Amino acid sequence: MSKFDIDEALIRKLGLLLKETGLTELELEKDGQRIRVMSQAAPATVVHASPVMNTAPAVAAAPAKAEVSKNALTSPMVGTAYLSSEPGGTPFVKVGDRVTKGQTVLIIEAMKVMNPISAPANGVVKEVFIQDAQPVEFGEPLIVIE
Amino acid sequence: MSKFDIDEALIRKLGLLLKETGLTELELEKDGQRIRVMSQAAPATVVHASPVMNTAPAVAAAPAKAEVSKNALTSPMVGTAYLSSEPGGTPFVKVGDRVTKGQTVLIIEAMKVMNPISAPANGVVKEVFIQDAQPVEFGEPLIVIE
Amino acid sequence: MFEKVLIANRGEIALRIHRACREMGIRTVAVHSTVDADAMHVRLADETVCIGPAPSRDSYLNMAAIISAATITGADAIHPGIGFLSENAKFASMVEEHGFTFIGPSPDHLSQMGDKVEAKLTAKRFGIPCVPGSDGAISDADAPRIAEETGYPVLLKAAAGGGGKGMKVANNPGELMESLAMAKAEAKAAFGNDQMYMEKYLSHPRHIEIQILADNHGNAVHLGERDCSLQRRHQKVLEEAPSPALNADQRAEIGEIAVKAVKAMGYRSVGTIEFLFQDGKFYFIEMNTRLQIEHPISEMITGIDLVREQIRVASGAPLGFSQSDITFTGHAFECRINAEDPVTFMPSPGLITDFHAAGGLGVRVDSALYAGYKVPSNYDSLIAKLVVHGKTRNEALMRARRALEEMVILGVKTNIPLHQRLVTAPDFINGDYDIRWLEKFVGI
Amino acid sequence: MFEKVLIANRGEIALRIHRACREMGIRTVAVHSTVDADAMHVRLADETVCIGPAPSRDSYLNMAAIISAATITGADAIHPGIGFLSENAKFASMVEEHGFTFIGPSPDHLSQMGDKVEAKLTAKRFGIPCVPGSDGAISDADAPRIAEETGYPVLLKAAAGGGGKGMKVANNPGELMESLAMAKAEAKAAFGNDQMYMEKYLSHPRHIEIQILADNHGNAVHLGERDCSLQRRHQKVLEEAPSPALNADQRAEIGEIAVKAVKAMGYRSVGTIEFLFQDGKFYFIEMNTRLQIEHPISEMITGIDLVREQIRVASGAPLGFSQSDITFTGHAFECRINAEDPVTFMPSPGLITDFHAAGGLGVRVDSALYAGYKVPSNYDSLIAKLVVHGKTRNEALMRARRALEEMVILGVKTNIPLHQRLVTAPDFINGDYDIRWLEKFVGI
Repeated sequence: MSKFDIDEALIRKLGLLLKETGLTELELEKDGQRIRVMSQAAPATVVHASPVMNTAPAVAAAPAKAEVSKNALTSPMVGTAYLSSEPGGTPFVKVGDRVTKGQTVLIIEAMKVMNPISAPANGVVKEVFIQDAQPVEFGEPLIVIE
Repeated sequence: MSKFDIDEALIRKLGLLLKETGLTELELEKDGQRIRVMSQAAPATVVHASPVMNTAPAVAAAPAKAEVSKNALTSPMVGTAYLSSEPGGTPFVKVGDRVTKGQTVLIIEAMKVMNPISAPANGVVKEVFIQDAQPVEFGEPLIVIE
Repeated sequence: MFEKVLIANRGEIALRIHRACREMGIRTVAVHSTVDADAMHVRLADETVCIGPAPSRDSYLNMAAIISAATITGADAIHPGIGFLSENAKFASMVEEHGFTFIGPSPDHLSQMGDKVEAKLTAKRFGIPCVPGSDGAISDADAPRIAEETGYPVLLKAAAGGGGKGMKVANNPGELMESLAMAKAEAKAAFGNDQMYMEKYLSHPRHIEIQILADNHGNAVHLGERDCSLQRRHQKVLEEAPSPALNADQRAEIGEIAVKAVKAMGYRSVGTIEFLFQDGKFYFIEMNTRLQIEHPISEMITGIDLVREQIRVASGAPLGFSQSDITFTGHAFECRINAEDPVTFMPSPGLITDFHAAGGLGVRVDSALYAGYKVPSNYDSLIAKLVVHGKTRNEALMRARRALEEMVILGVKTNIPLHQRLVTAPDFINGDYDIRWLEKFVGI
Repeated sequence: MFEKVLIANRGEIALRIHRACREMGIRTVAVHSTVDADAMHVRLADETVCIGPAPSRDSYLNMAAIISAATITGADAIHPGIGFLSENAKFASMVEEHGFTFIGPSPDHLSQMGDKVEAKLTAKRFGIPCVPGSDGAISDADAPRIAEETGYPVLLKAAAGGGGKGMKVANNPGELMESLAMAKAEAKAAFGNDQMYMEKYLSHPRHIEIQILADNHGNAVHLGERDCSLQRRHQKVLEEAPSPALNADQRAEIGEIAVKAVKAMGYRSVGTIEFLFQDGKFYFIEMNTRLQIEHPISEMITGIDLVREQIRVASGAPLGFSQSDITFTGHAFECRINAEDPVTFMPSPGLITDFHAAGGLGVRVDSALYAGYKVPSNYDSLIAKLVVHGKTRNEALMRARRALEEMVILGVKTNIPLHQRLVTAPDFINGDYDIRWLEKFVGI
């Protein structure tokens, strides 16, 4: 079994490159060899005063939300989301449905007004993040249409 | 399955490389072997709360002092340093003088007691940092004997 | 008492309200714009709702979003804070129509005092002293008599005026007709209308305001005055209580007038009646029908938690004390710390790399800052209030100096250096300043 | 008044003294060990002198170094702070011999109260109630009579004793002789000496202390009591003022006794007389002839700046107020925040990566911490005092809870979680605790 023969000069060069470019991570791979260097550049290490300690769940939830929201249709307003036009009715859409642009996919009630939310484009419903009659905030991911 | 045979020397070398380059993570892979080292370089990037703003001169002075003190004889006590045994007298030593171990090179007055400070080794006086009758604090560089 | 209060605001005042709720055992709902997701009041609240994007009109001024947030979280009451919707009668009505309590005055009082003309008429009706002058346009023939009644110097103002055009001062009867003619000519040229009106000219007034607090049961008290004369472009910078220009008799007299008016109006909640004060006389400017940024200095000298009381009276509770229970102890200053250049006053939003609040005896910091927080560019630049209290004005002033030395805010520029200059300025030390002093001092 | 004061201490108390000096217009000299070069009080002081290496004996206990530092900086007076040399009569004498003012009592009072036996005799002589008992060793024959005079239950203690050996409680006459015999046997075995003495046994006392303040002109006042019963291994953890166990009459009575004694002794400066308090009676423990860590809670309820007054009287100024000028307003708590594991109580020195002090109305933080500061392992673990004041005990308690939620100290472990448990513990909420309560509560 061959030993690692490390190329110190290369690592030093990568270190300098990181510093120079402000990058925080760099990975190279070639012929079964791989080298990865990281540097926690300043901004990332600024310590956040964290009354966060007391609201850990709220904060922990945030990144997850950010992740799922990438391609999601997000709520344009605060309110209560409904998946069907009446309690217990057939949902406007469900996962797997093909939808056309402009088609109502759910309703958000705000200020006692029902606001239809329509599909921004043709596509297939990949995911529905919310339950019927669930309160939603501004920017909250609702469904994914691809 | 073969056991890990860890290459301690390599790890040590990588550790030093991290320190030197300021990197925080380093990963190498070759022929199915992979090694990754990390270092939370944190302390260097911690932001210092700085009532320092108001005492900027005091703080700025510190590093300079640290610099000169490398080979210096430092004050073992708080007090007033005298370069000669009486006001206006001949200084115990001056730059360029050859001194022998144990020879009095200056006096520090503390609590109305004159404390002779002697040369720790034979050598030549390279520098005298203080003025006659100057107050000195603990650890303050006095003279350099080389 | 309320179980859950929605705080329809941001920044230090949202945190201030959160703290009061917390101490009363009331759960809090923070609503916030997208850029405020990491704000201190959001981090500390029991529940949070994002109500819109960064621009205020789409979030903190978005009435529908705020009402919806109250609905989905099941809040009992909405505290509007300061600014934004706090003096919006329509919002207050909407809040009440949706079955929530608006923590503030009735919508009627909001609109009454929100209209400058009606506010002045109301003030007059309820015995609050106003700037004397003509009640409308004057003729050349009437001018001398009205000026005599008003008292010289008088200010001649174009009815259609603005920006100082068609505005002249007459210091005595000899100057009156010439000044009037000049002002009319200017007004004619500028606005095509030479109608003029007249009011007393105040050359060196102080800004003095009376804090009042009233419940739904006809009880009202005042908490003395605040001197807010240090202003730049109508923005208050450093306030103190009590005013170095008032004595106890003047305080009691104007306080009594304020309380009587508030009772007669049937006003409830906290409020402030603002006056210009010159040569021992008060002249009504306006009434602020909400909490004020500088409320802490009144709290410091009276020991009364104004936000707690505001919430209490909104819940229908009667005031727990009367005027005779209120004693004034010591002296307080508030330094408004803004994220701005201390010389050019240009706003300086950005990442707070370091925040260290002053501490110790008699020092209070109201701030939603923390190291790592990003001051958004979307809202106003007030980032901290440094409030000090001492047994005497001098003690408080010395305390302000040492606290300013301890305060560290890095990453953005702040006006701390301006405050440090102010607390060592001889005129300020002597309490010898009026509303024009600060602009002269900073040379802007 | 002094021009320049040398602060012979470190940490939050050095900062506390610096603040008082600053507000009095007095220049400060910070002396520090090598590891404290970056400490807050050093950063803020007008002048700094490094007096030695990290170990206290070579720096903060190094009398010669401190006197020399005062000499080279030309200080007028030395404030010894708390701990270190603050109760050292030799140091106080030395300070005075070198022509500086010692900001504290006379050396005589320091030695008098520093000697446990003499302190108790002095207390007795000046009418301060002590734990009753035999004045020396007892015989079997005398025991019943002395026990009767002392009042059951009584504690039998080996004269040569320590560590609980040779110590027995007798609850009534029937138990006395048997307990005495057992205690003697134990004492004989443990110390080779069976001499016994007797004192009243207190099964559930509170620790209550009276803050006094006296000048050089025969004036003295008390600032009421502090309840410091929450202790673990004799270390106070959370204090409050006033005590929930005392009424106004008891306060006035013990206060008057303390003031009378202090006047009779000719004592000057601040000081604290510590008592055990049980079943409505006070029993002298000791007198602390210095400032105390928990002094802020007395400041909060009286509005008196104790450090300022201490410096004033040391300069020879007379007290500016008398007992009748002192009024007690509201309630205060102090949470001592230590760098230690909240469960095991193991010290936790290290780098503070984040520090965010609680703020707002009624909250005071005394702390020398800042983000980036390294808590050295050489000194004690107290890193912050969170002090809250409210109009009622309940208001202050609610405030303590919300302030503890806001307090952020990262990088080291702290006992904040313990304080959070304490302020929600039913016994504590009810004020129902004695000096043994906390150790039971934490199970140690």
